[in-house]
Parts: sequence; C-alpha cells; structure tokens
Amino acid sequence: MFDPGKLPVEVVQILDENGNGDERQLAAFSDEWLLRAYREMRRARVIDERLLRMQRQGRIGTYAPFSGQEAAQIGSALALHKDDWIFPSYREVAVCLMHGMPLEQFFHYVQGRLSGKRMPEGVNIFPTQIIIAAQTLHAVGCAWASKLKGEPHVSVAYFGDGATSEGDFHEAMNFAAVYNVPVIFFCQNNQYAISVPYRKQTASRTIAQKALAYGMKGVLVDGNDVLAVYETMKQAVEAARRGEGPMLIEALTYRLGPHTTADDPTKYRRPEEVETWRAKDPLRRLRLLLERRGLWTEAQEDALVAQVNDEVTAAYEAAIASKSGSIVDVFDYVYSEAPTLLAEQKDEVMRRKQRSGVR
Amino acid sequence: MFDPGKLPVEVVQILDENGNGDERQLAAFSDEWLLRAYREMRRARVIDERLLRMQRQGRIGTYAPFSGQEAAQIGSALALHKDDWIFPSYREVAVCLMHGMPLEQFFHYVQGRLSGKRMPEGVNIFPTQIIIAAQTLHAVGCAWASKLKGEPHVSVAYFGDGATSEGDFHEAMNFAAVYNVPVIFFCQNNQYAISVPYRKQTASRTIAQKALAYGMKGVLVDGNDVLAVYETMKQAVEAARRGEGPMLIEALTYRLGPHTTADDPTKYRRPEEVETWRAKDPLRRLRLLLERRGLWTEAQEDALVAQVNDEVTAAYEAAIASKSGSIVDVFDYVYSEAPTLLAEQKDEVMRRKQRSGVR
Amino acid sequence: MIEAINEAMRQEMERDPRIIVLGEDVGENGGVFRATDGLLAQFGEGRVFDTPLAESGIIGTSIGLAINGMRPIAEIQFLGFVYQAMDQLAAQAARIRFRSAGRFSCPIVVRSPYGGGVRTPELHSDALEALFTHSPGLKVVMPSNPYDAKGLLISAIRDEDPVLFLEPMKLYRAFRMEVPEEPYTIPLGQARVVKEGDDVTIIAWGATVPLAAKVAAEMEAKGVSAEVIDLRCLQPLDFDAIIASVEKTGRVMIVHEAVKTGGFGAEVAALISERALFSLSAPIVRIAGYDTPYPVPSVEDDWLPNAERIVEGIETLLRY
Amino acid sequence: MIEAINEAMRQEMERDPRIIVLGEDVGENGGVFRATDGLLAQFGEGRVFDTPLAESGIIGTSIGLAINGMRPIAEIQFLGFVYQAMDQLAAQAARIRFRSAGRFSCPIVVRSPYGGGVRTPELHSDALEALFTHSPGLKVVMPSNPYDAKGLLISAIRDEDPVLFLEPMKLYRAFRMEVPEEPYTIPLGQARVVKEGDDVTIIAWGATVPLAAKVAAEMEAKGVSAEVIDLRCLQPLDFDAIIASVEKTGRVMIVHEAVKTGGFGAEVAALISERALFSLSAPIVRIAGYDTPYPVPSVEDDWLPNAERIVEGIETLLRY
Ligand SMILES: Cc1ncc(C[n+]2csc(CCOP(=O)(O)OP(=O)(O)O)c2C)c(N)n1
Ligand SMILES: Cc1ncc(C[n+]2csc(CCOP(=O)(O)OP(=O)(O)O)c2C)c(N)n1
Ligand SMILES: [Mg+2]
Ligand SMILES: [Mg+2]
Repeated sequence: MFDPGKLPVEVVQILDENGNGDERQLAAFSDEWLLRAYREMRRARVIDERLLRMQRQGRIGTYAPFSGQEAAQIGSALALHKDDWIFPSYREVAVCLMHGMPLEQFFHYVQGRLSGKRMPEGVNIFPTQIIIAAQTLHAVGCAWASKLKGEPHVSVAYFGDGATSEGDFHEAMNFAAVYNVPVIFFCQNNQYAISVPYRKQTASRTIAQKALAYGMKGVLVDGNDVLAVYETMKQAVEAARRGEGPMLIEALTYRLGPHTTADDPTKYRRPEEVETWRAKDPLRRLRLLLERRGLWTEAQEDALVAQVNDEVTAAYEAAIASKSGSIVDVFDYVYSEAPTLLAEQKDEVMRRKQRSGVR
Repeated sequence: MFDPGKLPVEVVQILDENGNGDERQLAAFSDEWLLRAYREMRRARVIDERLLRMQRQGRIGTYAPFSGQEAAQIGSALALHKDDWIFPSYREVAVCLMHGMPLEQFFHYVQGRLSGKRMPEGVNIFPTQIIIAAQTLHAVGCAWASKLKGEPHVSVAYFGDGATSEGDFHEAMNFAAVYNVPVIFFCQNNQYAISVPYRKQTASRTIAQKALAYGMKGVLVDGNDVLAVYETMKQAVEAARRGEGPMLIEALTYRLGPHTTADDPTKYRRPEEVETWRAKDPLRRLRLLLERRGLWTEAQEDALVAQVNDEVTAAYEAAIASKSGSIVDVFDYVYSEAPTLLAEQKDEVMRRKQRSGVR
Repeated sequence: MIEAINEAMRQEMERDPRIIVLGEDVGENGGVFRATDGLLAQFGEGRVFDTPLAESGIIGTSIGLAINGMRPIAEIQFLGFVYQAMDQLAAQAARIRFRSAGRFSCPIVVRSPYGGGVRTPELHSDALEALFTHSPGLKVVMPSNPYDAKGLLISAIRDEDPVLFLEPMKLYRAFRMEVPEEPYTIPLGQARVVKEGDDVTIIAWGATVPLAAKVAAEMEAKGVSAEVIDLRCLQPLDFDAIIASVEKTGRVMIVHEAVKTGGFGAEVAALISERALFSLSAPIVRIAGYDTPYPVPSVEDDWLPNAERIVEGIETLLRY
Repeated sequence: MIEAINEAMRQEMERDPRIIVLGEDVGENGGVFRATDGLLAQFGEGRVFDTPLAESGIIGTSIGLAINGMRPIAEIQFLGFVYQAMDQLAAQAARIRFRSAGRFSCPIVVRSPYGGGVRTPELHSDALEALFTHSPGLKVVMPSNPYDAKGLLISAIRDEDPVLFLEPMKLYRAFRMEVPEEPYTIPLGQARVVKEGDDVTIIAWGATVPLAAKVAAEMEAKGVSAEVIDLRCLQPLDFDAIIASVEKTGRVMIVHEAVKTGGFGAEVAALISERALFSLSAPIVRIAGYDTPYPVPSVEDDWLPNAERIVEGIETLLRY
C-alpha cells in the first residue's frame, strides 16, 4: 500500500524568516553573491510595484504582479546559464528580466503590441504562455532536442500550483522522465490559482511529491528563501546537465498582490492571511542578514530604488516613443509566406488603411 | 527530497503461481466462492477464445482479447454490487459480462451494429470507451453524483497501463481526491499498450505509486491472483462506500494474446516472455487449489466448457437472427429531437432506401 | 447581460435541485466576470464548486454527473481554453446519446465568454463556435442581449442535450435593458429579426449583432433598408428565417468575429448557395476576423468586424 | 500508398539528420499501419521514438523539439484522437510564429490516418480536417494517391510551418501505382485536375477523390462530362483552380467524408458564392457525411459519400 499520509515531508531552508540560518551553510554564499541576489530582488520588486501603479493609471494593460515571489524567481534564474532555455508563464517577469529580456520589450508586451512578443535573438526565452501548463511540454521537447544534439543546455518550465492540475503537466512530467531529458519543472506554489486555494486544487500535501508518480525526484523548498532556492536549483541544473534527468522543484511562496490587475483578492482571502505571509517576505529576511553583516544601508537602498525607478521610466518612455505596429504586420507572422487568400486580406487592410490615412 | 528509489514496493498476493498460499488467509474464502470465481474465469476464457476464433473466421469485427487478465477482471467485478457503476474500456468484456451485459448484446457490438451500443435498462455499465482514459473522468463525475445524491453506489473506472499516461487520467485522479468521491481506479497493468512496453510508458516503478501525487492511496496487487484482487477490491469498495474516498488499484497482469485481432505481437515481444507469463496463468493456479481440495474434476471442467460453448453459439445465433439496424436509425440518436436540417437528411436517406429497396 | 445570466442560473437552481455549477473560480470569487456571483452563498458548497484548474476534467466529470442524474452547468473561463476540453466536448458529451443508442443522454450546459474588443491577453478573445457546429450532438447558442441571454440560458438548462452557451464578453456590461424578473424561455433554434429591411440581409450572432444593428440604423438614414437577423442559435439553425429574408432582399452579408475561413459564416453561405441561389442578385459577402490568430490589443479593433467594414460590404452588395 | 509514405520519411531522414519520428507504436511495431516500418531499424533509437500514450504530449514535445532545431514528424494514431491534442495543435503549434513575432517557427509534420469504410471501432474513422482549416497557422494536406502522398509529404517535411498531413486509411493499400524512387516534391497549395470535363465540376480531396474519379469516368459513358479536381491541400488552397473550373462548367459538386455542416465543403461553396456566383447555373451540391457522429460499421457505407449519392447529385445539377 502506498499511503500518502506516511510520506515524510521536508522543506529545504537556509535563511529563516528573520534572516538567521546555520552559519556553516551560510558560509557557502559570498557577500558579493548575497548583495547581487538582494539587488536583483529589490529591482524586481520596484519594477513590479511601478508596473502595478502604471496599470492603475491606465498606462499599460492587464498585468500579473509577482510581489512576494522574488526569491523563487530570482533564486532560480541565478542558477542558470545564459544558453539555458526558459519557458515562462505570464507571472515570470523577474525570471525573464534576469535571463535577458529587455525591460523596454516588456512594455511593448503590456501595451499589447506585436513587437512585445519578440524576444531578441540569443535570448533563450520562449514567448509567455497563457494556456496554463502548455509550456511544460515545450520545455520537455526543447530539453529533448538539447539531449539529441549533445548540447549541455537545460530547459526550465515555470508554472504555478494551479498548473499541476492540467493534463499537460502530467504528460510533460511523464515524457521528461521516460526520456530522461535535462528539464527542470519549477513550480511556484503561491497558494492560489486566481481565487482557488491550494487545498481545493489538490488533495496532495505537497506538489513536490507528485514527482513520485513519474519515477522522478521532487524537492520542496522554502520559496521565500533565495539562498535555498538557488542552492536547490543549482543542484538540479547540474544534475540535469550531467545527464541525470529531470527534477521537480516546488517553491513554497505567496502572491502578495492580486492575481492580475483585474482581480480583487478580498473576495476570496482574508487580510490576516496576507499579513502572515508578509512576515515571511523574501526581501526582508535577506536584508536583515545583509544589515547584520554590515553590507547594506538605508542609503544604498534608496539609491538602488531611485536608480531602478529611473530605469523603468526610461524603458517606458522608449517604448512609448517607438513606432507602434499596425494591423498590417499581423499578416506577416502566420505562415512563412502568406497564402493567396491571406495576402488578399492583407491587401484589403492596406487599402483601407491608406484610404483612411494613418490613424 | 521525495526520492522514488526509496519507496518500498509491496505486492498483495494470496495465491501464488502454484496455487499455494497462507492457509489462514485462504480460510477466508469459502469453497463456494472459490468455485464461483473459477467458473466465472473459465467461462470468460472460453468466451474470449471463441470470439477470437470467430473473428479469424470473419464472423465478427475487430476484437480485443483479454486472455490472461481473467483474475483481474472477474476478481474485481465479484466485489461489486449490481447498482455500482462500471466505466470500461474495450478490453473489459469479462467485467461487463459479470456485471450484467447480455452476451448476445456483445455480439451486436462486435458486428458493428447500433443495437450493440445499448446496455439494457438497469445494467449500470457505461458504453465502452475507445478514447484511452476518457472514461476515468466520467467515472469520477458519476461517483460525485452518487455522493451528492447520498446514494451508496461506487463507480469503477477500468483502464490499462497505457491509459495512465493520458492527461485525462491525471485530471480524474485529482478531481476524485479533491472531492473525495466513491470511485475506484482499477488499472490492469498488462505490460503493454499495443506494442509499447511498460518501461517506455513511464519511468515510475509502479502505477500504484502514482496515487501519491493526488494524496490518494494506491495498492499494487498480483492481478493474476483472483483472491488477492477480490480482497483488495472489496476493501477499496467498502472504504469508498463508507465515504473514505477514492483508491487506485494496480493489478499486475499480462495480455497473453494480441492487442486486438489486427495486431501481430511477434513484431514487438519474444515468445519466451509470453511463456514466463503463461506459467502465472490465473486459471491454472486456482484450479490447482481446487483440485487439491477435491473440488474440481476434469469432467466438471469439460462440462463447463461445453456449456459455455453452447451459450456462445446460442448468443451468436440469436444476434445474427435479430434484425440488423439500418442507416435510418442513426439519425434518431444525435439529439433528443432531430433539428430540421438533420430531419431532412434522414428523409433523404429514407427516400433513397425505399427507392433501392431493402438492401 | 451578466446579471441576466446570473439570474437565469439562480432561478433555475431554485427550481431544480439537480442543477449544480462548477468551474474555475465560480465559487468564492463568483466567476472572473461575476456570472456566478452569490450562487455559492445562496446554494452552498453542495451545489457550487470551485474546480481544480483542468478543463477536460470539468467537462469530463460533468458528463459523469449528468448521466447519473445531475444537471451540471460548467464554466470554461474563456473560450480559448476550450481546446483543452475538445475531446470531452466533441467526442464524449456530444456522442453519449449516440454511443449508448439512446440509453443515456448528457444534459449539460457549458457556458463560456468569448469574443474580442476588450483588450485581453492572448487566447482570451477567440471566437471558436465553428469547432462545435461541426460536432454533431452539440447545440450551440450565442445570445446578443440580456433578454435573449436569460431566456436562452433557461432553455439550455432545461434541454436534454449538451449545449454550448457562448457569451459575448464585450456585451456583458454593454446594456441597460429591462429583463423580466420571472423565468421565461426562448426556444433554441429560432432566429430573431432585429430590424426589418428590403435591400440587404445582414446575418449575425452574438457580439456582432448590436454592431450590425447600429450600422443598419445608420444606413437607414442614407436610404438603405437593411434587414438584420440575429441567429441566436447556430445549432439548431433557423434556416427558414434566413431563406425568407434572402428571398426578399437578394443581397446577403454575414458578420462574425471568428476567423473567416471555415467560420460558421461559410456554412450559412453554403446553405444559401444550395437552397436560395437564384434569389441572390449579388455575391454573398462575409465580414469576419481575418485568417490570422486573434491579434494583440493594440490592433484588435482593426481586425474585428467594424462599422467601416460593414458599410463597405453593404456598398459592395448594392453595386449589383 | 503506405509504402510511398514510408519511403518519403526514410529518404528525408537520410537527407536531414534533424528529422526524427515519434508517436505511439511507431518504433518496434512500425506503426499500426506499418507507415514507419523499418525506420527504427535503419535510424536507431535516437531518431525514432515510441512515445507514452499521450497525444497532447506528442505534439507539445514536438513543438519544443522544433523550436530547438529538430524537425519532428509526429504520428497521431487515428485522427479521432487528435481532439486530445487540439490545444497543442491549434493554439500552440499554429501560433508559435505569431506569438514570437517571427522569432520562432514550428516546422513539424503531424501525420494521421483518417476516414471511413474500413470497419473500425468508434472514433477511428472521423474526418476532422475542418477543425484545422479554421486554425490559422496550420497547413492541411490530404493526398489521394501514392504519387501525391510521397511528393506532398516530402514538401511538408521541408516546410517551415506546421503541417497536418491526413492520410486516407482506406487508400493505404488500395493502389498499385508506380512511384518514382528518387525523392521529389509537389508544392503545397496546388490542386490537380484529375479529369477534365465541361458539364460539372466535382471538387474532392483525400479519400473521396478516387470515388469521384470513378463516378466521373462512368458518367462519361452516359454522355456527361465531369471535371474532377483534387484539392490535395486545403490550406493553402488553390482557389484559382476551383474558379477556373467553375467558370467553365457552372455546376459544382463538393464531395467530402466529414460531416456536412461546417465541413470544408462549406468554405469552398462560400468562396464560390463570393467570387464566382454569376458563373453558377445551378445551386452548389455538397455530398458529405451526414450530420451525425460517424456511425457503426454495419451502416457506414450508407453514411459515407458513395457512387449512388454522387450520381444523384450530378443528375440534380444537370437538371438546371
Ligand atoms: C488552460 C487555462 N485555463 C484557465 C486559464 C485562466 N487562468 C489564468 S491564470 C489562472 C490561475 C493559474 O494559477 P497558478 O497555476 O497557480 O499560477 P499563478 O497565477 O498563481 O502564478 C487561471 C485559471 C488559463 N489561462 N488557461
Ligand atoms: C486517445 C487514444 N489514443 C490512442 C488510442 C489507440 N490505442 C488503442 S488501445 C491503445 C493501447 C492502450 O493500452 P493500455 O491502456 O495499456 O490498455 P490495453 O490495451 O493494454 O488494455 C492505443 C494506443 C486510443 N484508442 N485513444
Ligand atoms: Mg498559483
Ligand atoms: Mg496495457
């Protein structure tokens, strides 16, 4: 009898909520690394907060904020090589920025422009996936190709707790294990799929244990501890690169904000719950450690925030200033070459555009 | 870390390959019960062999034989109440016969008649599912309805090892556990999905452990031991009836014949492998036990075989003799009432039929 | 319109205890558009279910619920996600009656918002009705205003067949319209003449109906008398209403949001060219989404059928 | 035809090491119809993969393989199972180019047997091409004979877009036809005039082409000159070939196996009624599957388009 009640559950943690941890384990992280991780998380938080505000001001379209999930995103992305492949959902903005997505491009995206969809050449990020869990299969295929070509790159599928309920997640996990390909399934369990809480999503105590169904290893990590996330991810990535196959990582975290700017979380969760999680904020605990080590001051914080704010403003303005695409462009990205009937439609649109002048 | 390599694996077995077992455990089964189980398995085997032969003679259409899986099918079906619901795939002929499907109706089915699709009123068997794993969701919904209505019936989804790779299986397991509904997932792991062997299907050592991904219990049972299958199934069914929710049962067995009559298994498996499994035949081991107890003779065997053969012949002839449906009937089962354009098509067909006479 | 839909479900749930509601975020949250708002509070956890995130699971379990005596109303959060449930809809729900030669039926309603013009992310705006009108066994209903939405949804809920009920997202809050408080039904398969006219027939459904009606009203001022027909239901289809109008005007325009090629407009045009060919005095015009994926928000208004394109189409028709 | 398909894959795999084959039972077993027979033996376990039983998984991983430089040929064992992969085909593969604004393309070929007349169980005979011709970004190819099958498949494999390659199961072993040994291509999007004629145009694809050709030949003896056009590709569509023939004959019949309502025949009829209306001297006739689920083997021959129905249709057309 396989009894889920008897599975031992451990959570990997290095830095606790108050910035404390086992000194021997902490010693593995250089000051430089700690500063970098903190700076990246702070940058991500500032960008997220700005984007949220800009959406409220009507400057950008619907936006899915990630505040609270910085450690999971930055910690995992820090463990990757530039040539590794990332398959994000809509919430992995911090991951994408770390992995080379220009901030200006993201503005194109949230302004609903076609140009927002094109990653620069050489940035190995697959277009943001809207269909929950569909990208997990693409990541497996991509990793499979790396393996067949003998290339050392790892693919990472990012997804949420809700995504684990979809059939595609299951098929992806199974294919990955059967073909033993270098893919990491990185789940940010932020406790909610829009309004649906974890306990309504699955009766499984953890997501990590779902790996057992595929003969795969699964790890549960404190997703608000950037050190633990990095360490876990690094080990998984190295194992995958060595040909040891896929792994599932569950990063336990929390979405502090709404699901998207169209969502009102007060409909489905109590403020006290949010407060409990605020105490576990990933930035706060690392900052406590840095301060204790005398590595970070209020002045540095202010300077960083100001700098990122300028960066955001500049990126936004550059996006606004660049020419917006038109309906005409749409026809160019359907096939390698537009079939006759489609080309006719494009002509019709161009004629109409010309007649009515540039709008 | 959840490490699949560390999961202990046990197989429930009561009767071993040579018909031996722990006497205390065996004592729980009455002679009557043992005889009934044997008779049903023998009947199933005779029917299966006849159907296979009839297909080779061109008397019936494509057929998916189940020889080797009698213990799994009969053992599980014996543990059910008539009001319980069964959701079979194409291979659960023995289950369906046990649960009330008239043999004659099955002949209608394999002769490709519409009438073969209609279970008699009161027989709670859902139409044979062709789309692998799709029925697992129907079983969950049906069990959910029983729970909502406060009825004590259990639903059973039957499927194979291959089916566990489909997204629908995953979604069904997850829904079942989340809503804690009285459904049993009964997997006959017969080692192959057409030509694909178990090891290419999943990297998981067992199917039973897949239950852990859903916070569900999973049991691995020797599927060629009708006593173990019955006992395991009975416990699962009773627990479900008590409101303790779903369970996954993996019955380890083997498909001795081809996938279907259109399949040539010599393309993908060696005769020695089949021989190994023949030694584990579910009928043989129970017969050895019966004989040791002096409950069964060659004469009884011959009489039973003859009787079932007569039964098959009679059912076949009755099916042949009954009027075959025509294309006209097809239009009556699309909607509760045929929309105008569909009714027109029916008229067209009837006119054509009349003009060309009954063909 | 969203209130009319909510009211229809509430009243039917009061009438029939077998009706349950399930889907993603339909419970506490009341649906991402508030279509199911208040239902959990009124009917409790035994009637309204937040499901795991799995569309095939939602439809597949609904089938099992239906054959065992329940009447599920399932929500697919946006129609673009229905691809995940195609097998359960088109190969399972649609064929239960057929597969069991009438022993079982599958009375489920699948509600889903669809359509563009509201600046959604990718795959939230697709109009995919044609996938289902090509799937025998399914009924397909597409209301264009609150009154119809309520009456058609109640009919759909009471229907013995699986019904796909597609709600034009853009119209959810576009109307102020008095809707009778008491429950009422509108038979599935009856088109509605939105506006009578003699010169041109405009056939539309769902989101494009108010647009067509508006353009028709404007054209009236210019001396063009356009008849506007709201199909309301694509399956069953009120073919008589179409033919009657075509015979009167001889000029036909079909307006839908789905991509043109293989859209349901093709079927309407084909039926006309089969049964009323000689009534036509001009080639049939289809105004539809272009043959591309639904585009990005910044250009969607130019992609969707709009007044400009409809006027152009009418002018083309009148040239004959 | 099955040999031609096998040969096309083999020769292309010899040419291009990026090509791999994956699907259920395509390895050891060589495919349930032997389409991939011998490929595993020749190219080994690094090029030919028996996959787990999961259609969405097959297409979804093929996409990932393709964007990272491989050229996967995926098999869906029977087209009726493609519903399970609808999202990965219509919402993913089809939109990769669009979604990445041209950064990525998705050169995969999805082969699948389809069509009736061979006494299969349920959901093994469905003709579902219309689901994909309504999904921009996909190409849809449907050969009707061994020569075309080889040339079209090689083109599909070399194409930069996702191609759905639908093989009429009934024709797998229906021909003895000499097929050139060397690799050759037939451009996607060119119809073929199977037989010239002046009185009636019969438009068909895939399985119905030989049937239409046979009836046309028989009608010739009765003094009716029917032109038969094999579309070969539905997307891109050779619309010029259709118009040219319609302008010549003025009488059009479309023959396909898929259910009539919403089938690709509707699109062809709609296009004609849009662009060649005044060339028509008779209403367009569609001979297709009826609007029911594909039926049981005992009655399928009466359900499918057959000679009797085609002759009837021609007689109807000639009455005008
Ligand atoms: C197939 C599909 N179904 C439903 C949705 C609508 N939807 C968007 S986000 C979301 C919740 C996702 O939850 P989770 O996977 O936990 O990710 P999170 O948003 O928490 O990061 C839902 C239901 C979708 N985009 N795709
Ligand atoms: C969705 C789907 N994919 C593929 C098939 C074709 N097919 C029929 S049976 C089968 C193998 C099933 O294997 P398993 O689940 O182990 O059941 P078994 O046949 O061994 O009883 C396959 C691939 C199908 N019927 N449905
Ligand atoms: Mg989440
Ligand atoms: Mg099997």
